[in-house]
Amino acid sequence: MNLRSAIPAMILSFIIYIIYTGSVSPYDLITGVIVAVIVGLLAGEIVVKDPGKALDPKRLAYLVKYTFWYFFVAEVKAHADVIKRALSPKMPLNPAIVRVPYYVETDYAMTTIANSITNTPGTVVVDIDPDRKIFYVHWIDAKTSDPGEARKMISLEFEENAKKIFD
Amino acid sequence: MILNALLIYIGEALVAVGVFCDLAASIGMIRFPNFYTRLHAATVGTIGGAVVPLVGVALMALGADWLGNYRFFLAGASIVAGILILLLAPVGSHVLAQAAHKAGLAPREPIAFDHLEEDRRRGEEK
Amino acid sequence: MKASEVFVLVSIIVFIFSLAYITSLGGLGQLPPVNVRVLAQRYLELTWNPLKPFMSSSGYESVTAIVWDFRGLDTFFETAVFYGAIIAAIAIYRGVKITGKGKTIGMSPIARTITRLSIVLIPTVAASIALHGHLTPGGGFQAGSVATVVAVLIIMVFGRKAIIRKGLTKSRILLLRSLGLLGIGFTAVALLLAAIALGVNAYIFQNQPKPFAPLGFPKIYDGMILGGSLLLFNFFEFIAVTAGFTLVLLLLSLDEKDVRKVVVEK
Amino acid sequence: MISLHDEITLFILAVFPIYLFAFTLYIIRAVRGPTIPDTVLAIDALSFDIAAFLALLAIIYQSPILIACTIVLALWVYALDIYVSKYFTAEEMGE
Amino acid sequence: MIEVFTLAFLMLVSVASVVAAYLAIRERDMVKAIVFSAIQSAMYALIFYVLMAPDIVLVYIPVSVGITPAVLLFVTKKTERYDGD
Amino acid sequence: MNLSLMTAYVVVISLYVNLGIALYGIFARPSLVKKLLAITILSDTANAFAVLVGYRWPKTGTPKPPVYTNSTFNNQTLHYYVSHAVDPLPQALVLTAIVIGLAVTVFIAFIIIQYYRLHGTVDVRKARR
Repeated sequence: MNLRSAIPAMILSFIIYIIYTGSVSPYDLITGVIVAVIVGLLAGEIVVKDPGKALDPKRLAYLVKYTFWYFFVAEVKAHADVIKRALSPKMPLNPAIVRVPYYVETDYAMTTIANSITNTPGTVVVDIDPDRKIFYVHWIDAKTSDPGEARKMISLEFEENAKKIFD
Repeated sequence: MILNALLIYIGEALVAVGVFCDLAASIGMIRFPNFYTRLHAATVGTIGGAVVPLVGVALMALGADWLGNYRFFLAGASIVAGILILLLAPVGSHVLAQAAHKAGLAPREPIAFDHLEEDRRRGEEK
Repeated sequence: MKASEVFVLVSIIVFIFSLAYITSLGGLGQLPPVNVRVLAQRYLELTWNPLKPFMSSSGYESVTAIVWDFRGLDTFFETAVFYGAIIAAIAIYRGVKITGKGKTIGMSPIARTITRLSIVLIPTVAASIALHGHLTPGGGFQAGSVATVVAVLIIMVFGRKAIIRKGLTKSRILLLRSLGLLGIGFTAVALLLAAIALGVNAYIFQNQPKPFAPLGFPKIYDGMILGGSLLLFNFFEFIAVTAGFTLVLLLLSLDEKDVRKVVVEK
Repeated sequence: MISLHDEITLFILAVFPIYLFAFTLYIIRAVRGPTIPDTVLAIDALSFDIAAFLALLAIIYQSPILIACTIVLALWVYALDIYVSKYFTAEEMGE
Repeated sequence: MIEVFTLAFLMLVSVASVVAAYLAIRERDMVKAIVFSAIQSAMYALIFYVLMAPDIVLVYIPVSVGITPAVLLFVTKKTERYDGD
Repeated sequence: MNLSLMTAYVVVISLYVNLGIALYGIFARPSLVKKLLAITILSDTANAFAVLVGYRWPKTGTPKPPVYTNSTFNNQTLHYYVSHAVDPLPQALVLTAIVIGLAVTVFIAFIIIQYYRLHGTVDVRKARR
């Protein structure tokens, strides 16, 4: 068991435990520490590959900034677009599945990009080719069929942020 | 007291946004023509219609002091539920779409072009 | 529709109508009533009652108190029935080799990454539900069935062989399950053993001190409500239920041709 | 001037019919859904929305401990997605 | 007022559970039937919730929405998908 | 007839209808897996009845789950709790009934798989010959 990689998992587990129980009484703190140590030791190696990266404050700051930007800008725009399409009487649709390449290394960065794409309405990752590093994205309003253009329109900003956070 | 009122008003605004997204998503679910386009409506329903109101409920609960000490449990559990939905829902849509495309479960029309189908055919020819 | 099907349909409809008629004559009474039954009022009164220390249980939650304190023996045998069903299922698969060799296929890399992350999140939530079983809704069964989602996800997303390669073989899960059951049994008789050592009286499945039986599990310590034996029961039941469900799903996910070789040709 | 307590109650009662209408539409899609993925997708969206709705109900009933149910609903419906897609893509479920 | 809306919700949920149960029994495709039975279970869970039984909801949703469909899908995968002729 | 009574009857009637549907599934459908599905619906309906019997609507306020949530204890809070909480006994029984039901379901599932291995079908009409 790698103790260093267990520490970030322990911290995550403890935070989730305290938020879920919603109190900081001695009973919760003691049981929280016990649960966090057990879960961290069991799952640490599976979850965390590089413990130094997970505890880097600069990356966490980027993560917080990205979360705010994502919720207040990207999500709002995408929601407005899809709701307009769903409620307008003519229902303008031009769906297509396009290739969107990505250029990040780690699994977590890739998953962040994919989940960000899927969580914004209007684009859904249908399939992924990890060897050639391509997402196949179902796009509700396909403006282009060129992969480079599509990447610029769909995933460029997510990718830059994911690179800063995880790579 | 003012802080409580502020929290409750913000929470109510978020819940109202969530209700609107929910309604739009359900109408979209009925109106859109095929499975792949309905995926987008379902995304509106999960992010706008579930995560945002859960955060709103957490804020409302923090402001509602007549609920007693267990209101922190309400707030914390709804935040954790929101985080889990935010992580899990996109994966659910992704695996469903992947299975539907791979096994040909749902019709793809109308569709402008389909690069995934092209690449899959090319892979089979090789 | 054939004649037999029509006959079945008609007889079912007659049966349901007669049942509904009996019920409306007073089987269920007026719904919903204003008051609950007297027995239920007794249970509600005694769940948390410092004024009657000899009769009350040690947690806030009435359902957990009934399940593990007032009617603990029933629940113990019920857990034993569940254990028996799993043993019977294993008996069918006797002689089938369960190995972690060979390649796994699994699902897409996105699902893999998120499942890895949820290995931390979900057991934490489940442990919270188990350890607060005497304060908020929850307990051993509930937490165990929540934690099983991790086993299901690993079996489906990474493949069955991955769970074996991580060290959770069939015999180890069965051992964990037996440990949970043993823990429940030990908690049930712990006070009895202590009473024999000290030379006083005690009951089986005793939680709080009773008249003529002065021993009891800790109820409250420094302001923290510990829940006495309820906490221990919930914790061991959590382990037992999780291991039992994991074992069942592991057996169900075996490849059909491996099993067929052993079971049918025998 | 009404108290905050009454205001929250009125607000939740006002959004209640909209939620019921949306749920009805989701259930219609789930029942009609021409293919299996449609049905599963409708259950998915329905359950996540119901999770948010149950949180509101916990406030209006003034029983905060009811909230524990939402997280379970969200978790297991996700598992249903995984089962169905695994069923259609794999030869054996445990691969 | 709360009473009226609670009971309206109960009504919707119980009607939906009847529809889902009927479709689950009539459907020939077992996968569809299992998915419909999952809807029916979710609706029952909501009934339990409104009847103020959070403990039962906590154990019923994993068992009926989660594990029973998993077991039945495993059985369906190993046996036959279609029921009847 | 007041509204709450009417809705309670709607719930009760729908539960009865579900009972009938489940019995039809057990008796009339040929597939063993479908019969197992119907059995689970039947047991769920019976559990729902048990919980429905324990429900109440107090004269003032709304019903509460059977969990004591006050951190202080005196006669007043205890009386409030006893006069508002629903019946915990059916809930405790149903809790164990669900888990036993799952154990039985799993066991029947294993038997169905074994039956298919030996007979090559899960259709009771074909297997009779």
